[in-house]
Amino acid sequence: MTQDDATQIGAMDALRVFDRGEYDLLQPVDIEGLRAHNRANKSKALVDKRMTEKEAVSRFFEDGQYLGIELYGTVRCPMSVVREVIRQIRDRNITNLRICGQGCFEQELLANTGAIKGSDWTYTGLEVYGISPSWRRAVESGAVERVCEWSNAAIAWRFKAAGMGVPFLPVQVMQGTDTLRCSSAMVIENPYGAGKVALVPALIVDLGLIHVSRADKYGNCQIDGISGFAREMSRASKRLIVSAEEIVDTDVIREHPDRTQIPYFLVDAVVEAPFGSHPGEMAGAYVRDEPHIKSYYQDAQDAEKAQTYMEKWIYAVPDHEQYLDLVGRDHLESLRLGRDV
Amino acid sequence: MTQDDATQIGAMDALRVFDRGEYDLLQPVDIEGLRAHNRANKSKALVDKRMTEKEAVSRFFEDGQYLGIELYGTVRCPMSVVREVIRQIRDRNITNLRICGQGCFEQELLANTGAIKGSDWTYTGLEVYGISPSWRRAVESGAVERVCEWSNAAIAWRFKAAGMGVPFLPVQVMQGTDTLRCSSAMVIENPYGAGKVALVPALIVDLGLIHVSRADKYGNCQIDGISGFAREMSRASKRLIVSAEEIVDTDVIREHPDRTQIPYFLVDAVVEAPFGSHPGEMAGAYVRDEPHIKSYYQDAQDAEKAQTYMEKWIYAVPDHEQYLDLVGRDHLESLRLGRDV
Amino acid sequence: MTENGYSPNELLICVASRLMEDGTTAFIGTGIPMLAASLAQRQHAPDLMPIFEFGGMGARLERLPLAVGDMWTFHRGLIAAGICDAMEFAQLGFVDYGFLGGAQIDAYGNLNSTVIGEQKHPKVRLPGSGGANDVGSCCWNTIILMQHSKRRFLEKIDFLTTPGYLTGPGAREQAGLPANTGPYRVVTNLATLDFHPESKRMRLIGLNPGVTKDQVIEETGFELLVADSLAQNAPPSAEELRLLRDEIDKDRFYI
Amino acid sequence: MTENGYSPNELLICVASRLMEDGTTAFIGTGIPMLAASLAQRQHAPDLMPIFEFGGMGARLERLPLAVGDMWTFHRGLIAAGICDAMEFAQLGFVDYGFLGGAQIDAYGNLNSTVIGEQKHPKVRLPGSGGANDVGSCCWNTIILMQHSKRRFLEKIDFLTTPGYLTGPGAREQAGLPANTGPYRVVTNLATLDFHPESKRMRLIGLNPGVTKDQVIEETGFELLVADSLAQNAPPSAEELRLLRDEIDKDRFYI
Repeated sequence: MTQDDATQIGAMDALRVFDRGEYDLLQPVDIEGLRAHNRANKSKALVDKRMTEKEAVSRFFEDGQYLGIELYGTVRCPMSVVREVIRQIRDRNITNLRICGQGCFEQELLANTGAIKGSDWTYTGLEVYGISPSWRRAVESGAVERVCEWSNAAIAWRFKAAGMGVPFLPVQVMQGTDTLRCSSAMVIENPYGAGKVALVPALIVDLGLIHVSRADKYGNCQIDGISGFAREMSRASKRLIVSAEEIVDTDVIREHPDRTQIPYFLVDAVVEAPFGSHPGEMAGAYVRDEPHIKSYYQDAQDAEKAQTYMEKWIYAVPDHEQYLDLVGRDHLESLRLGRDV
Repeated sequence: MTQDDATQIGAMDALRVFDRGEYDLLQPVDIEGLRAHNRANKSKALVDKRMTEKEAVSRFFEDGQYLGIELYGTVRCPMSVVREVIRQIRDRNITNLRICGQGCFEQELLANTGAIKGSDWTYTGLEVYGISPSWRRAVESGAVERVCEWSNAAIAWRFKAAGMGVPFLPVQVMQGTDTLRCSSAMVIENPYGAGKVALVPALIVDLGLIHVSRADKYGNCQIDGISGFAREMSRASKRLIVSAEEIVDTDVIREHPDRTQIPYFLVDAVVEAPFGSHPGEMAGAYVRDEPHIKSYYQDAQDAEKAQTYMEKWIYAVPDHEQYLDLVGRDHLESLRLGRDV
Repeated sequence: MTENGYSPNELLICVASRLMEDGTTAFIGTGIPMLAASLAQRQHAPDLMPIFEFGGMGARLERLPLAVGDMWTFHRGLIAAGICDAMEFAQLGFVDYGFLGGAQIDAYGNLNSTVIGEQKHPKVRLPGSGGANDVGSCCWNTIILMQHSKRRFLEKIDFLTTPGYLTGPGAREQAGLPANTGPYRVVTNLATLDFHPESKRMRLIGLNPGVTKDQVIEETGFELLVADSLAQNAPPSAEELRLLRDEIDKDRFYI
Repeated sequence: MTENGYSPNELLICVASRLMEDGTTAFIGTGIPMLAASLAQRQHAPDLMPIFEFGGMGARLERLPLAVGDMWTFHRGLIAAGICDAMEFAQLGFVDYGFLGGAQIDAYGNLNSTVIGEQKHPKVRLPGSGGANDVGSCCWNTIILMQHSKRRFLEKIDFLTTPGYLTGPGAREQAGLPANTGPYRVVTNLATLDFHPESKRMRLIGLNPGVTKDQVIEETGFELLVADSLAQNAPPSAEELRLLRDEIDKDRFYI
């Protein structure tokens, strides 16, 4: 491409579309709707949003929703809120959810409910332990009726698009593959140069769940360590429940406003959840509970045993406090990081 | 738009273009070229990149370049590097530069050189003091031959596009205005919903200049306070000179990797420049030198007096150390922030 | 200072300040909006959330910023991010109000801050859009602050930098701008104005102390709609003046 | 452990580790690449810069991560950002190497990690692309780690998750992928392979200790090119084994 070619924008009246994923969107891209929703429902006043997992999930979780859960089930994941969601799926007879399949342990537990009917899938597995057994059963049996394929980056950029308030982002990935064919991405001519570029549609989440290091009562959040896709998904969520290891005074936020990753006006509920990521880890706070995770993985090879886990660790436990009791306070303390890390 | 409309991606073979800015790009959008440049020229090894302003500018500044300077001339701006650029414009007889016109005091000084031939303009002014007098003269006289119009956000998103490695970003701004007509943005049909969406082209900078709070010798940078457009422009720069108030040991970076805003592999030169933003301010460190700025503004109403300023504060001063001597060490100390701020 | 004991700028700041609601977000630009926001925080709107385009949000405006990126724009703020963050929050519909100025305005609230004369051969080159086009495109309501004169309130502006209602009802949406956005008020040294809900043309709704309707019409270069009843804008109160002079702009940058 | 005093995984880790160059960036996924990178940092490549897809970059791999987002992926790292940052650096051409695995591979290095059978009616649902498609699309060179068997090295894979050279020379560029990228090496429990510069088909270039050319051909389900001379991969050294067993994977997650 010469400089002349590149600096001339020819008199096109259309941009060619070269390729197009064959799958329909699992969730509509309605940016005007998102703007209107944010205007009507997200207060810019400083409102105390502290509540329990039960109250937050009762208020903001509904049948028919598209869910997003950050990060991975074993790493800074809002597990105490996920467990409450699972209890309410049963108690409220919820049957028709869609979800973004960038997940791990938390998605495995959700698969056991049978309520997931569609997934924008990128990776659902148990990392070192391999394939996610309950998801595998749910998909192979047809219980999950629609599965669209994406890459990890594509899903993150889809959140990013929604969080920027735009209907899509151009990307360099997915072209030429069945991953694109089984998605709703497209490939168009590059309007500002040679070649082609792929577009991925914005992904707006009906209910987002994020676990953070600390938050104030209004929902201003700080995250220690990697931010995963928290920034992007928080901005892409019509409703957002944040759980935090610790609730801090707003002065802590105002002392270092450059560390706020999620500002209060994005947040609908703030749940105080120490060890909220258990059995996963929390950077700067505690390591993952490896025996717990490993034991689940062994159980989950058998559908019935997976349900036994669900019964013991979720359904039979009314709230996070009692979950922590069940895990054992001494055991939890043993997971805390020393000062040297 | 009904859900049915939104989830169906019809069998289009093209996306309509509704509107198109009439101005050619000042800088080509060549993402493949940027990738190739980064591969060939940006080392991923840990290389000591410390050097003086003079050495950095000698090595990486060339005639014909497109420049980008962060943030505003009175706020965290690499003024010591800008002054060296101005000296070398004169010494090396540089005559043909293009620049992104999101600036203030630093751009005003550059306008006095007569070397700026093109500008992607969004705001060039002196804030509370109003219109930028030397820029005004340079544009009204035709010395700046090409001026394209953009909004502040559009320019920032153009950096962001380049910094993401994509040729454009969709945006909600500029539509319906002469700002769009005098740009190279375009308006296309929304491929994932109703309505239209504007596209702004990536803006790749030949040489970027950024001032940061602290950096290690390899170029890992931390910025206190707002990040302006440092993240975006650092990733969009083919060559990047960073100046820092302070050079710190890499252990300081490794202690809090979540505070690194610019990683080392983006950086070509690291210049230690205490009070590097003078006469502008530096968050957490010192306030702006209001009498200095005000006095320049009064002088600059007259082209000759503007040159007198240039002579005294730039051309006659060989380096940043001697500039600081000229400003006066006691005076500089008086600008430092107290502990209470 | 006029014979009334306050300057026209002081009145403009007070009228703008009273439009700022507690618990709302507002894009604040350099100058009068900063003073108005600081005054509002000290009076009726302690939780007015100022958003500055380079990334500072939710600051306590205890000291007057001199630039939209300076350290007082995020002093004791709730988030100090970057320009993209601020502008993307606006695209997401999180910014209630935006304050704008300009060299020229037309009956639909379209603004020129780019150039007098032709863009390619300017008579006067102005500072340019800056964040104005963004604020005017994405905020739910924009409030325009202007000096009121025939030279500035024009039938046709030289350059359309920032969208008002463009050519009238539906034109913003037709151009691709977000729905239900646009100019909300114009505050001048003479009067306050809104936009007629149907025609989207500027309409006089309130007069500053001592100003007559005819004076406003005289200083407006296009046919001005006039509301059936006109409000009378109160002069600055003693407390407003004290705050402005003794606390907010002690160094007299603006007042 | 085999009769040789080391396990096939230990050999695979060592061969992969030796491909990791000092002062380069490499996307590291869960499992063997983590051990190989940790080994490389302790041996010949102290400044190997691991990039983990959820945002950790430049970590000192003193402890073994168990997930691509866990705290050891940014322990004493140079930047701990987010997934978009990591992936955008790859789009910008800053990532030299990427390590990939998969359930199936074809002669052009295309990988399947999505499904055995049809995507809509899977026989076995696999974990999916994850970051694999991104790494395979944007890194300059990908290195594929696989168990070598006829069931995995196929003429036609069930699903093309991650692009290798697609249908052959020029196909990546034609599809819109970045130029001059693609698979660089395949490292298996039997051999090392590259891709012929013209045909872009997989080619045997090195044999693991005790493995014959015929054995590799036998375990490959497509017609395999064979280089004129074949390298012999060295077995793990005593020091490599000591580091792996006593320091890197003390808890025996992988070896």
